[in-house]
Amino acid sequence: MKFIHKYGAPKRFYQLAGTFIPWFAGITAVLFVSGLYLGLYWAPPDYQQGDAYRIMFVHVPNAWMSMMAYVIMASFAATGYIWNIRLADILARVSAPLGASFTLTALVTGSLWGKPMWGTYWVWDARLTSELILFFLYVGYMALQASIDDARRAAHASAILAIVGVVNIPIIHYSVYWWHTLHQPASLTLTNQPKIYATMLIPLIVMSLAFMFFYLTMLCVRARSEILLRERHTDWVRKLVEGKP
Amino acid sequence: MTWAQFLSMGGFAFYVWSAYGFTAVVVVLNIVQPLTHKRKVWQGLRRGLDDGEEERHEEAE
Amino acid sequence: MTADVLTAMRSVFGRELLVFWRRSTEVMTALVFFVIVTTLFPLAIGPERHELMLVAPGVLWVAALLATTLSLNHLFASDYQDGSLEQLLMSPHPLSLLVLAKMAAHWVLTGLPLALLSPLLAVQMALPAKAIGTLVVSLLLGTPTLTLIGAVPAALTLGVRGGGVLVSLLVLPLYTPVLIFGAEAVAASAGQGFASVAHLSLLGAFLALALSFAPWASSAALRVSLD
Amino acid sequence: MSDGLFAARGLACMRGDRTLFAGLSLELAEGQALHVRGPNGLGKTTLLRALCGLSRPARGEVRWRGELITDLADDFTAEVAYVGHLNGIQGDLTAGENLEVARRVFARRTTPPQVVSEALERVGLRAIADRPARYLSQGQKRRLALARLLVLRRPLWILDEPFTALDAASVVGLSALIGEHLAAGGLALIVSHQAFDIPGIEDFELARYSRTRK
Repeated sequence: MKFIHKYGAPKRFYQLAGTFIPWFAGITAVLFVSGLYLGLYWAPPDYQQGDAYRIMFVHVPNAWMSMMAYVIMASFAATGYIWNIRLADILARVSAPLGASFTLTALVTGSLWGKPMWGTYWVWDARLTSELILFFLYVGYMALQASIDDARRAAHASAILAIVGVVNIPIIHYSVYWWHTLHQPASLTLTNQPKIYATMLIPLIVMSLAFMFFYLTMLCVRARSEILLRERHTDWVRKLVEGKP
Repeated sequence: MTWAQFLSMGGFAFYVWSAYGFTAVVVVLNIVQPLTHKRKVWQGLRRGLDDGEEERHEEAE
Repeated sequence: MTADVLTAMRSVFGRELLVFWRRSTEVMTALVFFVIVTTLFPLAIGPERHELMLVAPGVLWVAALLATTLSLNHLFASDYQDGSLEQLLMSPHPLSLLVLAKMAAHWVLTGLPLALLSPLLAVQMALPAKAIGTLVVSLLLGTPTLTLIGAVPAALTLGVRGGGVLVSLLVLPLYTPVLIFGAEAVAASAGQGFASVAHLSLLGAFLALALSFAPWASSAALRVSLD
Repeated sequence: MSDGLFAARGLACMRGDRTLFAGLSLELAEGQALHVRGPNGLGKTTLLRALCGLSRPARGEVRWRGELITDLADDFTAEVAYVGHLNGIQGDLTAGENLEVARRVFARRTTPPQVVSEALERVGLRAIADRPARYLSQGQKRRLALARLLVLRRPLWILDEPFTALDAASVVGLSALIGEHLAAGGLALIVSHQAFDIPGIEDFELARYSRTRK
């Protein structure tokens, strides 16, 4: 039996997510506060970059999350498309704006980190370039979703785009890396950032967990309103709406 | 470590704080926007959002 | 059974060429676009040969890529409007093979002429003679991949508002690996005579991957668009 | 009566987030035809497209000779001839070329070439066989689309508004054509707002399964 039963899933997810959101939100808040304290105050300055390296604690988690969110989005989209499960379509659709925000933050914090290190805001560094292309993939996904009225066709069409996209991500990633080494083989790049000491690893992990829980929380919040919209013709939604004045 | 020292971030105050500031803005936006959207959805449902959509379907066979 | 599929594919290929030939003005637009875009650059950068030479590989490849993107909607759009695409879905033969035949016809009418025309424009862009051979080979290897990859967004955006611009938004990120190694191959052989065989073999690898993936993906996309 | 050659059970289709109809079942055996009736907006076209496998129903199953059409895939489409709102005619090809393509691409068994001229003859388009299809009138284009039925020779005909743009004589001609098809053991599902008379055709009221709140 598929673990997500196609018809009952949206309603059960709505209720389940409803109970978990406060907990997730709480954990996110705690992680963020401790992550900021550890990253900005507790961790010692780097001998090479001084305090500028602290940008790493927001840049790296966002870069990871931008990649992870795309893979999660693509797998929800594929599940929704192949087994025709509406809940998966909804989770894929709401994951996109979050992933795009992570990518945008990674780009901006990356260039802000680049300035003190190389003197310019934008360096065609391999990681930033593939991050930028990932951002275009997100924008393409959301544009396709927005331009198709029929919810099911929009979900399935963008699912195919996400699957094609997720296949292309490693190819784009390595092409950009090889392209980069062809042109600037020797220079310091963001890829080989300063050696990570234990004191740096701890804030990095805490901040990464914080962003993961943040993603989880907001995914549930966005999914719940999307479920209400998509299931507005069902009885349980109608009862819900009439119930609450 | 005085407050001023902390703020100066070893001279990189502008870069560090704008990086964290931008991240904060994106995080807050990603909290506020879904919540306002949620309220709009509830208002729409209460007003019977689907009536509009029903007419639109009548013509498209 | 396979004989039927081959005849079906051959006749889809033949039909596409016949239809395009009768509408040859549309075919020419991609070629003329390629020529115009490449001629813009000397006007913008200036006529100095050594400057043009530096940008020539990139300009020629970007122009070829944009020309292909522009012509992507020739693949399905008119068949979608008159209903023959719907009939194609109702054919007893595997859709991905029929779509592959359509893509081959599209390449013969856009990718191939681009590659054959590129030497003229290479001369105009002061590309060293020794690199022109690599340019043609890289385009011959690269443009089929562009058509194959481009067929998926073209199928996804059928009948969608703003479909034309949307296709290029969806397709250009997917084109970056082909662009990188296509332009690199030409630049390598134009420059210090690096062996561009590495880049060309990568283009070949991309083509093989696209051949194995794109027909399935675009027929799935067609089924979704006509659902 | 044999268990229906072509059957649908518990079929439900949606448009956007709204369920058009649900729990729909129907059966067709050799020589039988159904006239799907119901006001606009109930999803008649959606039903026909779901039955011929063009669109995926939200729930339910469609079976041909007892097997699911999703499993049969191409083997099922080889048995169905679908005429939708669009004629499926390429304007740049002549009437004859359009049917020739249909013969080669869509007919699975190698059907003999003269089938094309016979089909053109039957729908009265023989005289303009080599005129580009874009110059044909709407009625002629519709007849050309119906001529494809003769070229494809498929047992199950699914026709969505086949009589549109046809003059009275052509309506009679097409009805006879369908009658012959049924007599030869074929099956047909027809949606049409125009009056036509085909012996033995039964009505199928879609309204019975409709879920759209009026």
